Amino acid sequence: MVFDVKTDKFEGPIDVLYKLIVSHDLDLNELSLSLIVDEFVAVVNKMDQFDLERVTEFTLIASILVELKSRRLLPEKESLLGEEDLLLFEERDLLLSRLVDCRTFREVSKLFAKMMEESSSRYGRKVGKNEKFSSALSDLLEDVVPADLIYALMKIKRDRQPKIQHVDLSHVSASPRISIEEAFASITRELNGRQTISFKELVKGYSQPIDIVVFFLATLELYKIGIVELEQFKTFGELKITLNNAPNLSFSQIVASESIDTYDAGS
Amino acid sequence: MTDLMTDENLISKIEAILLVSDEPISAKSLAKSLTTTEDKISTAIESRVEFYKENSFGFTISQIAGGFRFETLSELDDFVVKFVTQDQPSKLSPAALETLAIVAYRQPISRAQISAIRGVNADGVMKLLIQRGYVEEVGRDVGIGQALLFGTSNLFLEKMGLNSLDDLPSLSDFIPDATEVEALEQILKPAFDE
Amino acid sequence: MTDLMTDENLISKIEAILLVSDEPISAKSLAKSLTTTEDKISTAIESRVEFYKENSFGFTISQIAGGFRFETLSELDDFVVKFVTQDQPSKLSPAALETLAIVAYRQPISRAQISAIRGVNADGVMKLLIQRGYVEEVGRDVGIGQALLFGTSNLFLEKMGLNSLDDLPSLSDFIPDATEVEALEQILKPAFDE
Repeated sequence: MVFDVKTDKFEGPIDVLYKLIVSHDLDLNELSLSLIVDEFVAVVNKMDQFDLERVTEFTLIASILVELKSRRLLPEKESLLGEEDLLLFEERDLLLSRLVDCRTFREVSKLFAKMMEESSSRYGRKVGKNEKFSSALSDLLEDVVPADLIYALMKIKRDRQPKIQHVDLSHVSASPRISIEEAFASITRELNGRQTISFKELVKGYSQPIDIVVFFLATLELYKIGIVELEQFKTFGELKITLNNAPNLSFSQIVASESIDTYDAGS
Repeated sequence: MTDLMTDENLISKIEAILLVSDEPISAKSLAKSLTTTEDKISTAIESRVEFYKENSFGFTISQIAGGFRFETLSELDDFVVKFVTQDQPSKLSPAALETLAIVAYRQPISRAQISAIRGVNADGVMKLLIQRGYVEEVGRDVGIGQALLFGTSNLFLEKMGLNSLDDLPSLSDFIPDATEVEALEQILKPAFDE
Repeated sequence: MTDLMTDENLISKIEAILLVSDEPISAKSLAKSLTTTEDKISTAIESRVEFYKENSFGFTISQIAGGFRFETLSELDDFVVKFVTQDQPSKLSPAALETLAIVAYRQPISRAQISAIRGVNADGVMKLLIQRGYVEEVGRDVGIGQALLFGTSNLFLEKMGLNSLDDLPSLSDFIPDATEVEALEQILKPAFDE
């Protein structure tokens, strides 16, 4: 089989695919996918540690091969310019350009290795200033005390810590002041008075995050069933809620007419 | 005569400065220190380098990473090597070199874009390249998410023996030739060719 | 004629060696490396120094601490001082302070290990700390690559008002929480040694 996994450096699935196609004159009709899969399973079994990344790479190549082969085996279609075919064209072009990219940078990297090797034997002067000139420089430790070193270490630790250390669960234990039903009623009431309201205005009287979440879910639900339109002009910008067809409906009417997922916000 | 004197003084000052420098010094920085023009700096160095060569000096002044530095002649490497106390970093893996090549030619580029080209997650390799100092953050994407963008550093140029990024060979020299691309295309679109 | 040729070759080799050596090299050591006699070394250097002088070079080879090294001409001190002090920081940057702290608490340590702890290349700041004499080479790693290892200097102790490294404050003096201390110590252990 063309797939010599042990000697392969395995730099990336696209790379391996490229090698398969080019260096082995891959003929998809001749290629037995089951052999590749067998080999793949054998390699996985031999792994000391289960290497998720490598396994995923194999799976990706195998699936690309399966797709290519199945396309070839399927009977030809009558029309060549169906929407599906155009999609296939596009997909193929993308794959082709990735293969070309991969091959290009692979070649460049060989040159990089050579250039680095060559310039590693160029010896530049790295000696720097002698004592005569270093004494002309200011004393950088003048204001530094040993405690500063500890603070510096603590700063490294802070910087290295993931930003969120533990998930804040306080909002879960807090019980919402209103239910989704009440939020619906509140939104429809507000919108009956005028056509448009901003989300911010809507939740003006509520400070607990859970209440705002309840309002948000209610808003999304109204959007989903087409009662309101939502507009947000930029990320994290103001969310504008506009009534669609001005129905004077209560929540129970809405529930009765449409199937609505209700959220049990209390638990 | 006066001109000659001035030039001689200039080159001797340049020599003194380069001797105490442990990294390449740009013509701009030399010109600023010696209150002259970059052109005069370059001319002075060029003619002195010629003189070193004529008189079989063991070193020269070369241009690398955008600056000038004293360098030993490569013919003398064998004699020099045991006196050099610099760390020789270990060689980069093929994966790291490929990633470095992508960053070099596509900079500024985000981690996600690199991963898309290589087809595998590039985070580990990028971490190594950043630690080595070959790659550094150069800004943030203006789009959604404001991804960090990376580019190559001056140290990269120095390690590659290049004076500037313009000296990188053209990428088009490395693109597979037409017949190869065609062969690829054949395999990818059999269903449509018949 | 042959003699002259040999001498020229000899002095160029000497020049190359002195250019990359960061401490004075004795005539004995040069003679051994270049398989010649100490006399020939001294004669070659003397005549070359004469040549430097005649051609207004900015440097010379002087004898110090029993060895030879390149030095700038003292007439040019003003220019060199101006250059080395320009753009020099007057305070330790946060990056330099972090690096110094890592070296102090985790010595002996290699550049690669420091970079691994900080997540960015540490060569630049290390260069500064070494130049200023706060950090120095203390040996070489026994492992693969034999990386240079660094530690803090006597000057560092002196500037910090410490008698010995044992007087460095212990982490637990500043951080009451034992798990915090442990976490900090964990970070000082680099994730991998290159």
